[in-house]
Amino acid sequence: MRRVRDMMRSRAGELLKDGAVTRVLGWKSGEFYYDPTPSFFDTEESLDELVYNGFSAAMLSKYLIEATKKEGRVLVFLKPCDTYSFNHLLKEHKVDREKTYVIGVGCGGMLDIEKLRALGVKGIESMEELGENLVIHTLYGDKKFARGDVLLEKCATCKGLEHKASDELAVPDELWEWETSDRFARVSELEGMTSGERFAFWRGELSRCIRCNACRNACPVCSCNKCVFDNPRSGVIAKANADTFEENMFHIIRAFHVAGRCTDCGECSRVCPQNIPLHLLNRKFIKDINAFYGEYQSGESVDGKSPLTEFRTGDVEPGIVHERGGA
Amino acid sequence: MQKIGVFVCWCGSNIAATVDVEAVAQASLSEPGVVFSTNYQYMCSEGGQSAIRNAIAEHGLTGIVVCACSPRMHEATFRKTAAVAGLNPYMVEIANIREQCSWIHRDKEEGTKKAIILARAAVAKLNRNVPLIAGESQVIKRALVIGGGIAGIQTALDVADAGYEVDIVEKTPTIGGKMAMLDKTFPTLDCAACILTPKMVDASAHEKISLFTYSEVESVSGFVGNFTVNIRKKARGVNSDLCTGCGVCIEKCPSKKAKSEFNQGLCNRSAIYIPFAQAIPNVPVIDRESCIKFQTGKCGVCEKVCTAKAIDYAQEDEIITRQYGAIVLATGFKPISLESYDEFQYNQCPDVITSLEFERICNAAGPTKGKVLRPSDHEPPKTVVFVQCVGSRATVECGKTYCSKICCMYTAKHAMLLREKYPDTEVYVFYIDVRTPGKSFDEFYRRAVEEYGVHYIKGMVGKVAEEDGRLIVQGSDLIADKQVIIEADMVVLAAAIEPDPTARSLGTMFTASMDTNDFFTEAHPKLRPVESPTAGIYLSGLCQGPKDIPDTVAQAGAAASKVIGLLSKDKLVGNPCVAACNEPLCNGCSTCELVCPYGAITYEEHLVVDHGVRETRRVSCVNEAICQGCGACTVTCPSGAMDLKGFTNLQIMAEVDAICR
Amino acid sequence: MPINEEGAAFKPLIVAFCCNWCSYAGADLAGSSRLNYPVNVKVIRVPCSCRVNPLFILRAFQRGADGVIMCGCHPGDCHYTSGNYFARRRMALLFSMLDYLGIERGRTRVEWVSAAEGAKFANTMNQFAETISALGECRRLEDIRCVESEI
Amino acid sequence: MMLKLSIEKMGELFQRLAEGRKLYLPLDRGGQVDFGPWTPEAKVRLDRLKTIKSAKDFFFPQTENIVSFKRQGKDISIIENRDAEEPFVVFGVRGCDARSLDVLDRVFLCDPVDSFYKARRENGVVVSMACSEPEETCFCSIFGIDAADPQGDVVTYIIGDFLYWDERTDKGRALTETVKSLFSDASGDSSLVERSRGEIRDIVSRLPLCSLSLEGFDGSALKEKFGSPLWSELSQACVGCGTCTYVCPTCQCYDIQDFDTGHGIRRFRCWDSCMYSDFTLMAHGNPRKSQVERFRQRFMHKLIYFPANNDGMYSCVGCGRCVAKCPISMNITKVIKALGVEVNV
Repeated sequence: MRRVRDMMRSRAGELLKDGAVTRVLGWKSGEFYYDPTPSFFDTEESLDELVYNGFSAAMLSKYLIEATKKEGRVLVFLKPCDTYSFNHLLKEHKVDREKTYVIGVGCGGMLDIEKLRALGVKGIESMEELGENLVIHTLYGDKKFARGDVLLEKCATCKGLEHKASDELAVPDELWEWETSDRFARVSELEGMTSGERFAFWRGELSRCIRCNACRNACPVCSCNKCVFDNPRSGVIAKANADTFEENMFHIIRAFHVAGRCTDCGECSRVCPQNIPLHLLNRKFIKDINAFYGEYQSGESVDGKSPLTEFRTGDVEPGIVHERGGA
Repeated sequence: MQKIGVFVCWCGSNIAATVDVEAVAQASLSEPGVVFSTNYQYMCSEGGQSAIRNAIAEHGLTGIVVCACSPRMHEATFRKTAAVAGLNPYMVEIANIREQCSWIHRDKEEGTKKAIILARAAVAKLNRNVPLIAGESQVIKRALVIGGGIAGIQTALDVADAGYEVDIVEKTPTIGGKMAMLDKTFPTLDCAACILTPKMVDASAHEKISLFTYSEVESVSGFVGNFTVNIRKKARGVNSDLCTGCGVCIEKCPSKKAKSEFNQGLCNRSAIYIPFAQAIPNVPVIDRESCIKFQTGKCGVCEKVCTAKAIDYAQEDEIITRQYGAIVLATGFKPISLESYDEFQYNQCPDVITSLEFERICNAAGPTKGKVLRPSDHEPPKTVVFVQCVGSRATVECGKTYCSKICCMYTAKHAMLLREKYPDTEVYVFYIDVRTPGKSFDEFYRRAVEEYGVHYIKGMVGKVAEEDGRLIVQGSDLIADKQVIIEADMVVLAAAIEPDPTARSLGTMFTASMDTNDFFTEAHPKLRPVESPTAGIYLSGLCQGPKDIPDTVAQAGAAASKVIGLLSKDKLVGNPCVAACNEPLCNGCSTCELVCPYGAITYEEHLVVDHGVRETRRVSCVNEAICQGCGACTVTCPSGAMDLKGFTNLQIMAEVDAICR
Repeated sequence: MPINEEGAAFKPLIVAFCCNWCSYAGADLAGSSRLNYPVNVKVIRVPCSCRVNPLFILRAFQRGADGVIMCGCHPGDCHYTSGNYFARRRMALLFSMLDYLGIERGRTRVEWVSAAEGAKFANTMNQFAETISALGECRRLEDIRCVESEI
Repeated sequence: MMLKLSIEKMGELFQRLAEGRKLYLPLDRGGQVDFGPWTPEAKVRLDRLKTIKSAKDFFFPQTENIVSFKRQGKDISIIENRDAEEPFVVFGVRGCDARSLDVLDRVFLCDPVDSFYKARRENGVVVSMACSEPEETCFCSIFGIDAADPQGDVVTYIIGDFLYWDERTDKGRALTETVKSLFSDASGDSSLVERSRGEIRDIVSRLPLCSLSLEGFDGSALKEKFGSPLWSELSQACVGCGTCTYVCPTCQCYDIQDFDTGHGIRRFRCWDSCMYSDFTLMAHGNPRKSQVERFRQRFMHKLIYFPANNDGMYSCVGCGRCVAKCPISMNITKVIKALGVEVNV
């Protein structure tokens, strides 16, 4: 990852210098190793603070909506999964491709600080990423983890390391690759439960929701100028956290609004302060779409219709839900 | 706040017997906004209507709820009543307490409860209603017909006869289409040219009809009543105004190696040509691919021999912009390519031909002057095998799933003509079924079998092979349950027909939807068979589905009558219950456009001012003249920017709330 | 038949969204044919099944509906040519999602009812009401603010 | 008087505390730890330093009914349906959260007094707990909070196998009376407790964020800080969610809305976030039209406006929840560093 960072810094410097781009969108180092912040860099000197490590998970694609409204061209660093969201934004005319310069950056899997905390890590002073290991120095002693054990959910079930959009790549040969698991496995598991068990599961998860809107605001697909749930005139404004229907409504409709559009970037779950596995809602839609209408992954390309804006005369009937196994 | 009046109808005893109408009227008085309620024996009668009018005036009502029969029955009636009393007609809601209440529930108490809830829902909705005003648009009194075959010609003639201007755009150098290529027509066996060419002449001579041959539609904009179309007039290389049609250029042209499209490639034509003798207009076209002048720069014979000085090598394509109120698609068909049908040896054996080629061979003006001769050696065939359903009703990938409809009849015609002209020729027909649903069709087919002794074999041909100059046809006879092998001299394949390939791009241009086979779809398969779902676009002839000449002419006339109906109006009054975009909420994401069946949605860069934030951005715009108000866009819109007037999100949710209360 | 606390037979509240051109007309025909179906089935008229927003369906459950059914023209017969095809995809996904969230799958249904199918409309509503009666009150999507109080 | 109890008997203590009142304490909810009502089955997680949300919820709930309206025919009746009068105990409140109540008191108990908050404040007893293992995100010490000796009606320590219980206020003493029989006297262990405090303070002193200086953050710097060009850079990554405000123990903004239940109208108040685009929505929109302005507002309020109006009390207690939870890792400590004195860099 350090090698990728060096490539990023040097290319960004060159492109800024020769005027090919006016701004660079990357990650800036934070207080701790694990908290880089998305940031714009407009001088070569400022690039010293450009970081790229196992905690550069925050996706940059969505920032391009505002960034490309301004003058000049933006250099953006996109991890493979971020390129899906980039394509989706292009498809919906949210981002001006002409004003972007995309460097696809190699990814060694992003790490989950919450998983580390759950494993008892506290008082972090510094970290080192050493190949497939992560060493953490804390106030309460050093700890070592295998990278594969502390990957973000979205990375453990990675869709693949191919960039779906880029002007050039910064992918060194020696990047750590990892074994991924089936991204639909957990969805299948839930499908195998009884209706009552599923209800209990989701009630448990969704009742933790604090309606902070982080999932929505981080989502590259939820890019409405004004969300229906924020609009007093929509008739469904939902600010209250009534620990009952509201969260169901919000999350079902949010998932439905991004159905067929969701790039499965996993940001919703990553940013959820309550660790609600929101991606399982979106993946359910993706899984159903694949089963009902043929394989489709939003963001793989800019062209073509999405499953909910097209149809076939022989499509499955909604009654298919009743024909499925289980209860 | 609305001032609502609720009017409960007894419908004689139809409602009053199972619903306590007085109770419904009383209960609705406590609903928000309701200031008046009453009940009456027959609300739709003059007495009832005048009661409504009086109440509107007396109580200053802003909206009315009529609790009566289905809105499908009398919504229009009560809207008119309201309008007469000065109320906007869309401030009327109907609570269906007859079909959906009194007629299905026997218990009066239950029925009354339900009627009260239905009234409540209607009031809840009405509280969210706003007056709607239907838009008007001008109608340009000219029609465009795309395609100059029999369908296009007939539609154009009918529209022109009604007094409206019509333009025909035809991509080939002449009008006439496929019918001009036919020899005789079933079931009457009259000569195709004899019945078609007078119509072609009529069309060209009609003062209201302008022909644009060798022309194609380039682009279109606008909407019903007001389309703007760019037509590309391809360069003929001949000045139509000067050409006298003498034909000397054609005669003298030294390049005579191009295949004649009109004769299905069975003979050659010159580089400067007219497709056939009766072509209209009788103005030649230079085929630049085979013209020596265009290919090498030398020659120029035609220019030299033309006394009218009509040859113009420098002529360029010309774009003509015209406006139309209505557009008729009459793009026709073509036989499918038989390239992937190796079993019939179509590409390999010259004596395996298509039915359309056979038409040309039979035709007195055709390549053989009407003598039926084998293409390979110009000998008359002694045994001819016809194969039906080649590519029709297919289960294999390369074929068409539908029945091409005309093949059974023309094959019977071919067989009959052959036996008549050459009684010693043996004629076999392989068929899956013989389909003869048409006036005098079955009689015609039976004559072929019974009087002309054509051998009909139920079964398909598995293979055709050439052996010593003869064609060995292997097929199955399903009735005899055996394999048959026929040594034939000629095999005629009834190739399936498919929409002309240019239809696809036109369909996209006009947002005229197509089915999976690229036939244009109708606005309604039963009730609106000659209209496209896109308003102002009509369908004529084979582009909508396989049909024979009488059906085509009938549909052409039907399309013409729809066009005339439209053009006879000075203004179009729209349906005000259409989609509308709330620009500050719109994301410009395009999903609404993708689901609109009518192409009513476009995108424009607008300055959007939202609470003091000014931004110029891409937003969705609904053309109210095109929108039909289905609401598909409203649900696909994630931000709720798109809403449907008359059935807004808030109105429907108010109904839901009222029902579930 | 399930009995509620007051000892009265449970009568499920069913909201039916019907398209104006086919299903609403089918419901009218059921009426003119004097075919019975439960009184607690309430129809909301929409121009086309593609006008039915998932928000409406969730709202109905929020406000105490026990079952929601959407009826439209048969596929291929849509007045607007393709509206019901879009609706079919939306509802297939939405209903599957509700099932996934543990909402009893019997509570949602789509039925294509033509204007000629009055009997089918009535039968469908009778069957649906039976299914919902067996499931009992819908508790899993209700909003306690709406259901458990007098206010 | 210091009391102690074997931690094995904590269950009995909770049982006793929950008699006749609600007992809220950190519970495991699907792997996440948040304050929740105690039940015999509840999985108590006193080991977790930070709950996701703070103890603020019990004094200023996320959603709270204010009044209801019911319409019958054309008549409207107004119905009071407040539920702020129930007695409760919050157990396991850390020093930062305990201090946050002082901040909220400043807002809600000044004139005009918020009667809902006041009732909850009067009915609630805070049992705080010293932090044994502070985390790198903690910076309470810069606000003068002692993680080793938190405020509260009762202060507790877990040292070894014992829970030490130290009543501090009348409310605390009254609560102690109801559970006293479970405890034994621990006056003799005061040196043990003091040593534990020393250990905690030692760790706190080594925490990276505890060296931050608040110098320059006061009312006199209002114009200078407000006009700083750094705000746009700091806010550029902000996604405008409400995570920081909703996990914050001192954020106190709320909205009042009406909800039509179908039977009537419920007027409720619910938390709102100054980070939201629809915050303080008026006829002409949100007065702060851009995310820069919203972002600036939040931190100016915490670090400048609030202390300027409240005798120097900052409306941040350094709990570090926002540091841990911000989706893009932008937080108040980065703001303090950027806008504060050199020593922070």
